Amino acid sequence: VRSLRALLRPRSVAVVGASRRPRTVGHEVVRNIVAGGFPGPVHVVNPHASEVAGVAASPTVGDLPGPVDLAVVAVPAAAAGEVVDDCARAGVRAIVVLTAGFAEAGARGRAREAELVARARSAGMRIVGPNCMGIVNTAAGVALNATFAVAPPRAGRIGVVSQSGGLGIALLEQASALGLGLSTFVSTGNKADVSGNDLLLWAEQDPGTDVVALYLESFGNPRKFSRIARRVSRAKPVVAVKGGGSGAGSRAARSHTAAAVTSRTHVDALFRQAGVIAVDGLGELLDTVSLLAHQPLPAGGRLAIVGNAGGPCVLAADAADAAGLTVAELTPVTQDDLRAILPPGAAVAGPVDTIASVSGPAFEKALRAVLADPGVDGLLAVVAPTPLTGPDDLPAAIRAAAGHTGKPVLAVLLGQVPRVTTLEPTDRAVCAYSVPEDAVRAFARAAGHATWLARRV
Amino acid sequence: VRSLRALLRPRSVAVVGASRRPRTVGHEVVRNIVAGGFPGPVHVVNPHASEVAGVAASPTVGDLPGPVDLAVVAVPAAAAGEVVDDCARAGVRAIVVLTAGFAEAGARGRAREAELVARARSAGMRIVGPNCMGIVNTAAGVALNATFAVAPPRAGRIGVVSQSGGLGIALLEQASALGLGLSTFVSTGNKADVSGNDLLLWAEQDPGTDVVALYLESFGNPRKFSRIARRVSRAKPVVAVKGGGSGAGSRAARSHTAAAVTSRTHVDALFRQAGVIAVDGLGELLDTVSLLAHQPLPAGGRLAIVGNAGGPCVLAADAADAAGLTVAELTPVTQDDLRAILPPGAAVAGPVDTIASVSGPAFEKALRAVLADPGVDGLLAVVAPTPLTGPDDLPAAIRAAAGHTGKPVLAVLLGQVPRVTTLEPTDRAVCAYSVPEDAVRAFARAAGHATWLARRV
Amino acid sequence: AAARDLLAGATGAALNEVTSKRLLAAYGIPVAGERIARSADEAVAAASGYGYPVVMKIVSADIAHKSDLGLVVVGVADEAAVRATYDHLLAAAASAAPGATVDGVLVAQQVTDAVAEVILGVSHQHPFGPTITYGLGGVFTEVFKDVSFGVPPFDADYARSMIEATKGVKLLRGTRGRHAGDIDALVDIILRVQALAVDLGDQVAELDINPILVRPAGKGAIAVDALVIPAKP
Amino acid sequence: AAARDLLAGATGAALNEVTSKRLLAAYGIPVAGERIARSADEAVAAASGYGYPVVMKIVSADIAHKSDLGLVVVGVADEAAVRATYDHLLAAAASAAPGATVDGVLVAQQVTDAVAEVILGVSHQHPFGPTITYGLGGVFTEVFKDVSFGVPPFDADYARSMIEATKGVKLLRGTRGRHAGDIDALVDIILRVQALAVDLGDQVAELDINPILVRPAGKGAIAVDALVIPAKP
Ligand SMILES: CC(C)(COP(=O)(O)OP(=O)(O)OC[C@H]1O[C@@H](n2cnc3c(N)ncnc32)[C@H](O)[C@@H]1OP(=O)(O)O)[C@@H](O)C(=O)NCCC(=O)NCCS
Ligand SMILES: CC(C)(COP(=O)(O)OP(=O)(O)OC[C@H]1O[C@@H](n2cnc3c(N)ncnc32)[C@H](O)[C@@H]1OP(=O)(O)O)[C@@H](O)C(=O)NCCC(=O)NCCS
Ligand SMILES: [Ca+2]
Ligand SMILES: [Ca+2]
Repeated sequence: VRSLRALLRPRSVAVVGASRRPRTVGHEVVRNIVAGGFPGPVHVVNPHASEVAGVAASPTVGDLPGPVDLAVVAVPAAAAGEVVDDCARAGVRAIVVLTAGFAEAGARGRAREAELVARARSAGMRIVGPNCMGIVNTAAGVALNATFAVAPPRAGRIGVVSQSGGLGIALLEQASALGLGLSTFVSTGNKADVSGNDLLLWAEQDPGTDVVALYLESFGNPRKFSRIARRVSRAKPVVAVKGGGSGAGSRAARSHTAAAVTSRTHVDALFRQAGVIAVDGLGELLDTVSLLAHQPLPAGGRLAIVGNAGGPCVLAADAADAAGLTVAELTPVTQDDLRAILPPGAAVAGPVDTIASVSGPAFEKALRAVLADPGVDGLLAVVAPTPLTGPDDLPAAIRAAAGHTGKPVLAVLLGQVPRVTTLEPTDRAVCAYSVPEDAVRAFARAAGHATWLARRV
Repeated sequence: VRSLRALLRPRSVAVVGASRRPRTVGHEVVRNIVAGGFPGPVHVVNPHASEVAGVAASPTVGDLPGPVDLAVVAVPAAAAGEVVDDCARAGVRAIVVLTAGFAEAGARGRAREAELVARARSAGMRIVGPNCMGIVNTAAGVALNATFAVAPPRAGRIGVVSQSGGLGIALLEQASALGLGLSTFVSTGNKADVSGNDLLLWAEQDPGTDVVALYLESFGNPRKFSRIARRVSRAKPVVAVKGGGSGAGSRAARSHTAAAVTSRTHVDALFRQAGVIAVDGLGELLDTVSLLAHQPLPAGGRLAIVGNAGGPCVLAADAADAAGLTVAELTPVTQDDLRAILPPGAAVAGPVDTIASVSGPAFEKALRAVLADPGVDGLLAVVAPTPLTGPDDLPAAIRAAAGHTGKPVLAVLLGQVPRVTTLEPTDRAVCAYSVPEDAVRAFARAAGHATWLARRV
Repeated sequence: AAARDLLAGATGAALNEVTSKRLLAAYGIPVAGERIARSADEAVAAASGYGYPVVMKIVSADIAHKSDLGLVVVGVADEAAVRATYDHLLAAAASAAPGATVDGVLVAQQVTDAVAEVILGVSHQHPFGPTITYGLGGVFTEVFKDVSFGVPPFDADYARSMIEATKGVKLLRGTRGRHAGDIDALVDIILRVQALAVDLGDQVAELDINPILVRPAGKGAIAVDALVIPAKP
Repeated sequence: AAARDLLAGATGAALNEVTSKRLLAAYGIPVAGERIARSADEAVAAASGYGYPVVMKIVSADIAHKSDLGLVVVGVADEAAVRATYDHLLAAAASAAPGATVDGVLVAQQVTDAVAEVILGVSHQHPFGPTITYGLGGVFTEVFKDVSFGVPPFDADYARSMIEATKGVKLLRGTRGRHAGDIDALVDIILRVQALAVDLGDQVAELDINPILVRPAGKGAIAVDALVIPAKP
């Protein structure tokens, strides 16, 4: 982990192969590093340019004016080996290789990759990639966006590790679009040196990371992964979407990275053993990671459902049932409280239907009463927008009620455009989903993880 | 069906019980009717007001200046019976009762509801509701939004029928937020008179409706539903999300409408027999209905996947496998074509990975080649935003390729905020999803329906 | 009409196995043959009607645990064996239970090539009316609830989709080392059960055919046991 | 060490049933007892060691289809029955297959209260190393692929979750009219199989225990048949 410091907390960065042409990998990385506000020196290496994207260029790494912790390499594959040697001589401490054309591209590429790693190892440099899309660390004082992604990352508490660059882009873009914040992001590409395991260990000790999102297409050493993931899972939830599970999927995985085929069932077993939360797709990954990043784990699977409209509560209850959760039935005391709080016509037993004419303050009181019920492990508040309440009355009530409990609170705002976002820009925010089933499924994942943790204590 | 004309294509409308107070049901309905641009006369009945929301008010229905096709009733429950009589005397032809407090509220309400229906029937008036949120018809020349929903509906080709008012709101809001257009919307409430069956028959003959979205919590007469739904399904796909399937869900359904409990397995059987496309939640309903409204049905389940990034294609292939689809393997001819079109390093066999450096024109050519392959029933184009192409280069290529085929085309735009939307504001638009699994699942529903149809011919 | 007579003639709460099977037969549902023989000749006649092998067992209300006492013999393979077994069973019964009244020897058709056992049921659930339940026999239905439903009226395609909707359909499809079952025959039986359910309507409160033995493709399927509960008049 | 000797002594491609079960026993996995008796006394000694009832069958390489010839008797209930059956089997073999060499009579422990049959396997798949496969026996594993996996090292909780991860766990949980199975005993066996797999590592190419009979809760579970394929040296 110490050896990853130069990679994830560099004091200076150089982009080698920074092209003068916009819309190229090397050019956009420079722009992102500068636009991201990296506080240390940023250098550029390009033998044919004096300046790239406003940054002064040197012809070789050896010509750079100051010491370089991290070199981001975007030269053609044939030139990469020599660049690594240059870096070694110049005292560079870590390298990210964006260039493709290595192990994923046949025997010749494999040889080239092996050589690359050998050269870096002999100089004590760690390598991320090759065939990757870069790294991000949003930590205060680091502010490094060494990727060629389009969307700027938001700071937050989710650590992302993706073997696929394309999926990395998708995650960065979605997180940014949904307003979810990341702590670190690493596209591991061919994992010639730095692997998912290394990054799990980094996440474990990184105070800025609360939850890890993982996309893997292959395992180098499954037993080692299992051991490490199990340890990290006890400290911080690890959520993984595994690619290449189907025949067709692994055909695809094989052709685009150098991943060995691993059977879905084995991987499922491995994840389950290690306490890794395995999800079925990108949407569920986002839903689950958001929840885990912002809300506490529930003590169990009894989910209370409260809403201002009956039908959506029915759908939430159905989804809870399908996900193996229990829809909390409230104690007689809580039901009495609710009857006193809510307008006549409200249903107070199972899913609580406050009916649409409920006021914001009554909604908040009802949520608090439900959260105080000892039979409730978590709360799902479902809001259908109606003209009877102001647009923020009920969301505000949810935010307020969530501030007074140690139990997780989730919102469904029907009519919300993003699939999941947060009700406020704080670390401990309520996650708001656009449809009940997504919220319920995320809660079920959290409850399942809590059970796994409880068993291990 | 003819008897529903006054309801769904009225020439004049009156709101009875239109309150002067904003943020009340009666008031907001008036505002929506006016804001929606209803072309005929709009009247208001309120004994205490001369004007409501800019519309002149009369003290009773009998005092209205002109003939009224449709009366929307929002008076307190106790007054509703008398209002219905007034309507009958004044020659009103159809009524929507928004008021709650009928069969869903115990024995007394049941009696009140029976009386309401008896009075309307004896005068030959159809009733929607009570305990509903109104009706919409976006057809040119009708432009009626007689609901108290917050979001204005967009015109389109999806007919919505919802037994739950809250779910109706959710659907209206989501459709409007996602830019999906509706033809008609009816909240059936307690279904005292007009039922889901009636509205299926309406949708069948309505030239403006291409697909029906259904939310049911109970069946009056399952056999009749089955017969009608089967007939309608042959002409237009019917997509249903059934509420109250779980124990907890039906507890909720019972308390908020007057729905009889019906067991999930029976309902599943009924839907399957009738060719109704049963989906698992609100999200899947939106995903599926969008696809069916905008794209043709596939001839089978062989889905081709083409993307500019490997990882997301792997996830799409996994999702296809899980949904029982076949990821199309392309013929050698198509593969040769693709090799000629795409940059070196592209994968051309199963899921096609064009790699990120593909140009817009090459992407379009590749999509066209894949669509021309006889082993392909539909196409999923997956786009991860990268700086290497302009933001609209690949979406534009997808739109263009979709214009030259009779096969359905779906897009996944990773980083898109809405879960599903359309790539252009036309009836025959490509639907774009934010994550691969949602798109794949929608395609699987469409393919399943095509199989059902083929068997019946 | 014959079917209605069978129902009308019901004395107890349920029709016995024999009458229940006659009800099924009235709707063309194949049922396993069985006959009580009171002589070796009668036993041979019955057996050659069904085809070999057959099952033979002592009929006696006085003797329990017939299998344990060796009073049930399966796989009786030819005429000579039927005769020998007939004599053997009477002798064995006499020695095992000297005082027992013996009513004869039951000769029953033996299905030796069943690929799977399935069950079909008819029940009534408001508001759906008569409903056909299909599932694989034994633990599949009892423990795993791997069943599917049909609400009449439905067609042959739907009857087939009922079979395909259960996970157990894999057992009927055949795999390495396993024959595929006669799904067509099963579809036909489901449709006949539907006809029975619709025809007799509320007169039949419940019908349970358990099991139906599904033989290899082309060889049919056959109901082995059935129970009919008529509705209270 | 004993286990390694058993493996080293393997002459053919696979260890035979008896040696395979001795390998299991070396890891404390309960195996069903069986012994070849060459006299009625030996048969009685074996049977009373296992507890009644027992299964008895002729041991002869020359006779096929022993069941059909009545040369397998199940449910032999007490000492007298063991003696009678021993004599009967020898006589029956002599009359059914006059020239056959008879090596004795196998006496095997009979589990009469099995709630379910399960199987456990060990295989090697790159890059995962030895992997434990668990599933219910018969069609559940073969046709429905209702199995779960464990990649060592795992703990008792995980072994339990392997059982719970299969749909078939419902059979072990007990329902109306069905006993719950001894899941604790099964967890213990899974852990012992893991120990075996890790301990013998690549020396065992494949191990199949099929079936393990799971008895009611508190009564244990017992391996009835096993097959070990040693790795090629
Ligand atoms: C790395 C890569 C982008 C280079 O692209 P290219 O067009 O072949 O490279 P170029 O020859 O234009 O070189 C890039 C720049 O580096 C410069 N350069 C070349 N060799 C150099 C060297 N040894 N040192 C420094 N700069 C060098 C070039 O002059 C050029 O800059 P310019 O455009 O201003 O002249 C390409 O090889 C590649 O790997 N693409 C795929 C990237 C990818 O998708 N990665 C995985 C994502 S998941
Ligand atoms: C219909 C409902 C909104 C009425 O609300 P209310 O506050 O009890 O009704 P009010 O007494 O304020 O009457 C409403 C208006 O109708 C007027 N009104 C009363 N009786 C009337 C009559 N016979 N004719 C015409 N107008 C009448 C009132 O004067 C009032 O207008 P004002 O506010 O300008 O004075 C209420 O009874 C109800 O059913 N709410 C639930 C609605 C709902 O959620 N439906 C299902 C959605 S899924
Ligand atoms: Ca409602
Ligand atoms: Ca990639």
